[in-house]
Amino acid sequence: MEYKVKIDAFEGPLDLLLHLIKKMEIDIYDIQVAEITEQYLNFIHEMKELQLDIASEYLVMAATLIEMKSRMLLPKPEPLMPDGDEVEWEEDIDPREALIQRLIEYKQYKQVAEWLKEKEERQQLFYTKPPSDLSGYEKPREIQLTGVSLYDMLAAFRHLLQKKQWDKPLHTKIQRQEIPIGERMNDILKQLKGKREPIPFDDLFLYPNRTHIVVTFLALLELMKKRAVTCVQHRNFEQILVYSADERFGEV
Amino acid sequence: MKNEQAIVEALLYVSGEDGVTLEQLTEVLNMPEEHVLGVIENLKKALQNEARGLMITEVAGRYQLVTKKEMATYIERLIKAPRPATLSQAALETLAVIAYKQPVSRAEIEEVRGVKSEKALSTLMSKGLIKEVGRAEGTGRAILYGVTEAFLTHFGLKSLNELPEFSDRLDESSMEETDLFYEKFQQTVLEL
Amino acid sequence: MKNEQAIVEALLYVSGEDGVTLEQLTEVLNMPEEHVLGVIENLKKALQNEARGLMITEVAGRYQLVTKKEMATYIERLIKAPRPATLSQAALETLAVIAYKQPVSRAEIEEVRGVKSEKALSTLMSKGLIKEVGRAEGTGRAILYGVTEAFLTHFGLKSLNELPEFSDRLDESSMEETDLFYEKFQQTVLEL
Repeated sequence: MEYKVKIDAFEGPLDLLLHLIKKMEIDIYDIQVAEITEQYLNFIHEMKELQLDIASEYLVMAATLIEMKSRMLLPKPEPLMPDGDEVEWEEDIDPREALIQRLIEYKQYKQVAEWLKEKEERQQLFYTKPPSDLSGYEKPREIQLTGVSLYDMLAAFRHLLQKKQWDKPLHTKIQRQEIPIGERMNDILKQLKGKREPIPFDDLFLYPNRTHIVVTFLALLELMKKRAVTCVQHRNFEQILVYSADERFGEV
Repeated sequence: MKNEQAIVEALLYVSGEDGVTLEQLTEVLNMPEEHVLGVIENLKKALQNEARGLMITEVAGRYQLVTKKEMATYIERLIKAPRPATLSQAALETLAVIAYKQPVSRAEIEEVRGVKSEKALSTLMSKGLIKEVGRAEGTGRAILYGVTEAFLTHFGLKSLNELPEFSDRLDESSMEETDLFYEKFQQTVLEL
Repeated sequence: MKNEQAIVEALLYVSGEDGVTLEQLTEVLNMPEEHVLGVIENLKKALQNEARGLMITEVAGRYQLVTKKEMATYIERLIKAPRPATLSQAALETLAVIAYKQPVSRAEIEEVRGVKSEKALSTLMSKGLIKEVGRAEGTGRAILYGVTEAFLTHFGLKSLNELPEFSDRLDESSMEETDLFYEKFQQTVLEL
């Protein structure tokens, strides 16, 4: 049989076995152990030659199949029912029985998984909305945490990020919300105006907002460049003091 | 009667994805259940109009307003996001096992699937589709998993009873489905 | 035309309390603004029907679906139905921001959320999910918040490291800002 498949196309050894059974067109209830074992080992061998990592589960299954094959080949101890090809063991158990059961059970779950997949795809076309905030309609109630899961919190966070995403302009115009540096320079000058005392550097950074901090810093550099302000630091790590140039010169 | 339809619409709107139960509607409208069901039916009919973008679904025992399928592309355009990623095959299989065998331990799930399922379990947990429902007796006290209400919502199921009957699954018709599946599967199998 | 009305209804529905702007609608429908305004007018008219429980309001440049005034009593009745109040969307969002960005000041939280968060913070404090973890440097010395042990216990986390990664989307915007900073910084410094 000539076919090559990637092993990660399978969910595991049971999945691979189902595939082989299908390929060999044999009845799942009447697996030919010798043949399926050979096919399975061929497949594993091929994977090895291709130097693919083979998960240990696949090797465990290979061992199981080999063991089963050898048991089937052993001379029967006193057949209880000399009936055709059926091999009846003392314990009255076909060595294939357990494997067949597992395969059938797994196949059923696999079909359910397919069914769920279809349902999921269908459901994803229906959009809904988070519940409205109804706190305006009710008296404050004791809030209970029972029933609030991590999932709820993550969903809320996802929603928050989504909202931010929605509010981005639809067309990707690169338009950053900025505080104009010129405006911030004027603000700083106003803050300094008519003050005898210098302003501590930290006092200019009023809001812990990244843009605000960056713009303030740049505005300060501009002002220094224009010699509109002077910055003084008496010692390392000491507070930097910002002087209005006039005041500073007035002082001197 | 008309007014009642307006009330149901308003209640469905504010509840959004949480939905409302028949009992809640019956209580708020203070009408017999059959009557409420009639109002819901009428609202459903009114929503069939092509000038309406919404419809009523029944999920996890709750009525819920959702947008019609045809609206999906416009909504995706608004929220600038493609449809969320679907669950992996491993996650779906794991979910299937949990839905039918719950409460079930990781070892039992791995026994059925024949592979390690730790990653699938943690994905499902983080998505809120499964939860810990208890501990197994005996040594180890393994965590037992079960599906959540979010599981029903995610797949648009009214209840767990909607899951396909297990015994029927290997009959002829489903075998055909499987054939179809394998055909598709083979097409997608990659040549190395 | 009918269909466009359905689309606007669907878009208004999914955006709920956040509403949508005229630009967003124009963009999604890919129609001239006047045309969109016409669709909105028609939808408003359709909502005047007494069988409808909703109406359109325009707040701060955003169109929003809200329930009609007459619906208030029924909504009150709906929420009176015995159902324990859980954390609001606002509280959950705030909690998420704190969990991911702690230690974090109220101003920073409000910066991320775009809305006042005082009430949410006090709810979370009273429930013991967050606590004061320090004070910001500099003037003002704003209170910094962080999550508590109770937070970890409640959500079944061993540590904060177990929170799913979200960083990619949050970092994106701050990376832009940082780039902007370096760009401007270099310009200014070179000119000095």
